[in-house]
Amino acid sequence: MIELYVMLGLMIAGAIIAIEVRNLLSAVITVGVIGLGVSVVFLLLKAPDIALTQLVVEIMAVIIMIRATINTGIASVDSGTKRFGSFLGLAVVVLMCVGALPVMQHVQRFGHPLMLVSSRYASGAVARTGAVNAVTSIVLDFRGYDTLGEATILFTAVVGVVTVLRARGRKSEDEQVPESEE
Amino acid sequence: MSGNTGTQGMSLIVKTVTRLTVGLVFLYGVFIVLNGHLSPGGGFSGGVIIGLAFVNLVLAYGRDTASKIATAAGASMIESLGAVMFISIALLGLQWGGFLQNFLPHGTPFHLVSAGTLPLLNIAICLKVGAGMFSIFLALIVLLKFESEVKR
Amino acid sequence: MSSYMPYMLCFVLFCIGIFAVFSKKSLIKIIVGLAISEYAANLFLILVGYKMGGRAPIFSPTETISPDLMVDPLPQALVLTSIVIGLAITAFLVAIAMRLYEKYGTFDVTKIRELRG
Amino acid sequence: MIGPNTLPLFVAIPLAGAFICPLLGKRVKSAVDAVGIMAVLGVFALSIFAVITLEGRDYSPISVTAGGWPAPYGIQMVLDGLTAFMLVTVNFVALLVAIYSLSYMDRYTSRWKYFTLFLLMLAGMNGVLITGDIFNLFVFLEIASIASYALVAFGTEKHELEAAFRYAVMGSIGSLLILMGITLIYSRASTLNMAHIAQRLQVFGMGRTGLAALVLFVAGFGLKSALVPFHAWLPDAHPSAPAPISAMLSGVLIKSLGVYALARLVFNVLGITPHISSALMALGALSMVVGAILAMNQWDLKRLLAYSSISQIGYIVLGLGVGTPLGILGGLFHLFNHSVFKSLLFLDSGSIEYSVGSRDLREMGGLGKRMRVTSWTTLSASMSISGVPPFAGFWSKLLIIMACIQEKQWVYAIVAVAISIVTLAYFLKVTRFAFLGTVRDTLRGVIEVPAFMRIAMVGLAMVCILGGLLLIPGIREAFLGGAANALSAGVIIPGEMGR
Repeated sequence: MIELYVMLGLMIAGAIIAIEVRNLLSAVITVGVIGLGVSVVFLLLKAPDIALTQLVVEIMAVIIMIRATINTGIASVDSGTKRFGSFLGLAVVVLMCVGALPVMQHVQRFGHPLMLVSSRYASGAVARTGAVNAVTSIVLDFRGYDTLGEATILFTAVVGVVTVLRARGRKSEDEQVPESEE
Repeated sequence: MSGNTGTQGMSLIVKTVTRLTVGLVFLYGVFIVLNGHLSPGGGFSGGVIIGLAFVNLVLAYGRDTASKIATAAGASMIESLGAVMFISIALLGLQWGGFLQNFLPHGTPFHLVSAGTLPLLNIAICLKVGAGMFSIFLALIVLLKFESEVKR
Repeated sequence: MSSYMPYMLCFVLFCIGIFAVFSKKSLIKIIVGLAISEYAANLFLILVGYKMGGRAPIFSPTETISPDLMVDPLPQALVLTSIVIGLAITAFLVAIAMRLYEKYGTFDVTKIRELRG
Repeated sequence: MIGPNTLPLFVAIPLAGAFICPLLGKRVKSAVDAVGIMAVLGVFALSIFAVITLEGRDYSPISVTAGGWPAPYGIQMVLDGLTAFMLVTVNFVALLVAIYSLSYMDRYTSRWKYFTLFLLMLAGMNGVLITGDIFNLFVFLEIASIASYALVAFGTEKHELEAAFRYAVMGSIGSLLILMGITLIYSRASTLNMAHIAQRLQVFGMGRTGLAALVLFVAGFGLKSALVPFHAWLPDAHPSAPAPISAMLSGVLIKSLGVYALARLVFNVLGITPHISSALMALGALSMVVGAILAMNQWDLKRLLAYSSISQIGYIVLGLGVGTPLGILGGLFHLFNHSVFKSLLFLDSGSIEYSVGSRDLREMGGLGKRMRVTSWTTLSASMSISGVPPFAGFWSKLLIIMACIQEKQWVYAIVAVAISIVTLAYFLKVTRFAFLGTVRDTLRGVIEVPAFMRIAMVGLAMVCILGGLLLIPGIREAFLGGAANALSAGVIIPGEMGR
């Protein structure tokens, strides 16, 4: 699985570039490249469903992020790093790495998942739900309640974005009574 | 965006390319949704592809011309329709057992009409995700109009 | 050695994202850092479910694939959900960042805090 | 009354309300209020029935799986003593806050967006409470969090947007840590159902992965419940939210998403060990001390209440951290009390802001004569939070301190008593500056708040005063006892939850 390591290495390099580059627009585009890298890695890990969803959702995320950076009048340049913030960030990262090293060795060996529950999903998918695609049968039938929650999350995000972007939050004193709806 | 107020959209080349391809993108999204239970894809990715087809339309032709076809009110209507469709299929399942019971016959595998309520749920998710994406994008565009007024 | 290397690389990606969120001043860089750590978390979930030499969990009409050759489908179903959560969070943060830019005229967190008074 | 099939209604009713609100919202203004109140009332009545039904079948859990698949394959929803207790707490406070916001939200635009997000947050919290599946808990936790981010930024003023941004960033870092924890648990137990995870971890042992997952959960849920090392977002987010929303955030959101989820995972899934309980006690005591000290010199009323929330959450985590049945009972009772009097205090600060227009204690004075109901309810809540005997807060703090003494934790017991006195000090400051003293000339025209707000405040104040009755042996088993037993029963067995 050498190509997996190559992709992961490239993505880490891309992440460092995305963080350190001065121009905000190129930072956002670099994140788009990393998203494509993640989509390719999903293909390598035999997850075509997720690769397609990741690719498409990542395009949408890049469009939204670019939308925020281009219309700012001044040349949108990064404004550096916080002194205390980078110290705190470094402390958190070192703490997590020190904690993670011994643990990662004990995680289930890569490539050998204990498939106690999901072996039945794969074998039972066609018989029980009739769907040929095991992932869709899990998403919509075995764990359909999650997908109901998922659709609600998207609905919440839409109402949240519309709420934040409305022109005026509070009514001015004079028009207390009429419900000014925009 | 060509950087100005963006109401006229992009250059002529982009407009003609969009005119040719947006139908295909939309069709591909519909294919992904309907074959969700047979091949990779499904309600989520298909819905986002359809949402992107409309976003492509708005980006290329600018917000005013595109609003003849896809308006914000239409998007929120379709989204509520998708939500009601999903909730009703879920509650209908109560009749035959559990909350999200798959009550339709499973049909024969590898056929388009199989796997009971899964294709219907896929369509409901597609409506919801596509319309949701599009209305997030439209809400962000509206702010641009608002901002240009602030600058003047 | 290679039994946990992918996990470590994925964890390094996660740490880069978290470091960026803590250390950067610009709102957009914070959103970029958060997007990177979301990609890393989803990747970690799929890495746990990979089976060496496995097949995609989809049956094909032409050839019969035995189910135990297949990759673990459950993490894929979970990642389908958490990718869309990541998009929802990114869209919400971008909306707030644009309103903050419109009100304060800058993406710089430290300037925003000073102006807030 | 509550059969297995009515369990999904706890989530379905607020969700249906949240989907109907946008359809009606633009056309009929009063319909939005009706839908909102009806949905919350329905869920509150359902939770009362849940407690009664559970009490009838002496606390054996009711469970149902979505989609009819057996437990480890489908998602299981479980109603046991602790869930019913939390459901009543959450939905009671939500009902009164909804009544309060009927007239408070006249000052804000687009009312239907407020009620849609309010119902979505309630649906998320109820979803977290009734689920028996850790990834499903993550999904509903995310719904409630995104809805609360949007509600904090509801007024779209400068400081609210900045506070909402920081809250959203810290909240999503917490969610990512929780997701990493779930991944580690899945790699170890290869199932997502809480009961089956508990069983496998008993058989295979926690191992390093389980321990790492526990640390990630403590960090992630600690971020959601603003325990001290992770509390940076709370003092900005709560004061800048509209008053009913900061009442919901401080009252129930940080408890159901943070403390409940942490307690459920630590006690019922991963199993409590001496190390974990001493860590929780240390975190709780640290939160108590830091929260109280920072609250001392605050002049903005809502920031003072936000810091005191951090301190009181420390009490709850200390109570649960002791681990003995008495400690758990004290912790849960304090959780209920804190939900009631902290949301009441935030509603009072909202009423003061509604009529006086400012939140700064130095600009108030002598409101006692002008705003009679608000001053009496604030007084009762302040007495209850600082542990003055007849009020409810005293009993819960007493239980926690007795549990600490029983376990020979002298240091924590002394700290708990000292912090209780400090709490009394800064709440006396609030009453003295806000309600006593001479009426300022600028405040001549101050009038009492509209009817709906008064009803909500009086309702909460009644529970503040009568809360002590919950400990009487007759009533205790029904409400608090069931919850404490559910937690102190330790690691759950699939058979018992599978019924």
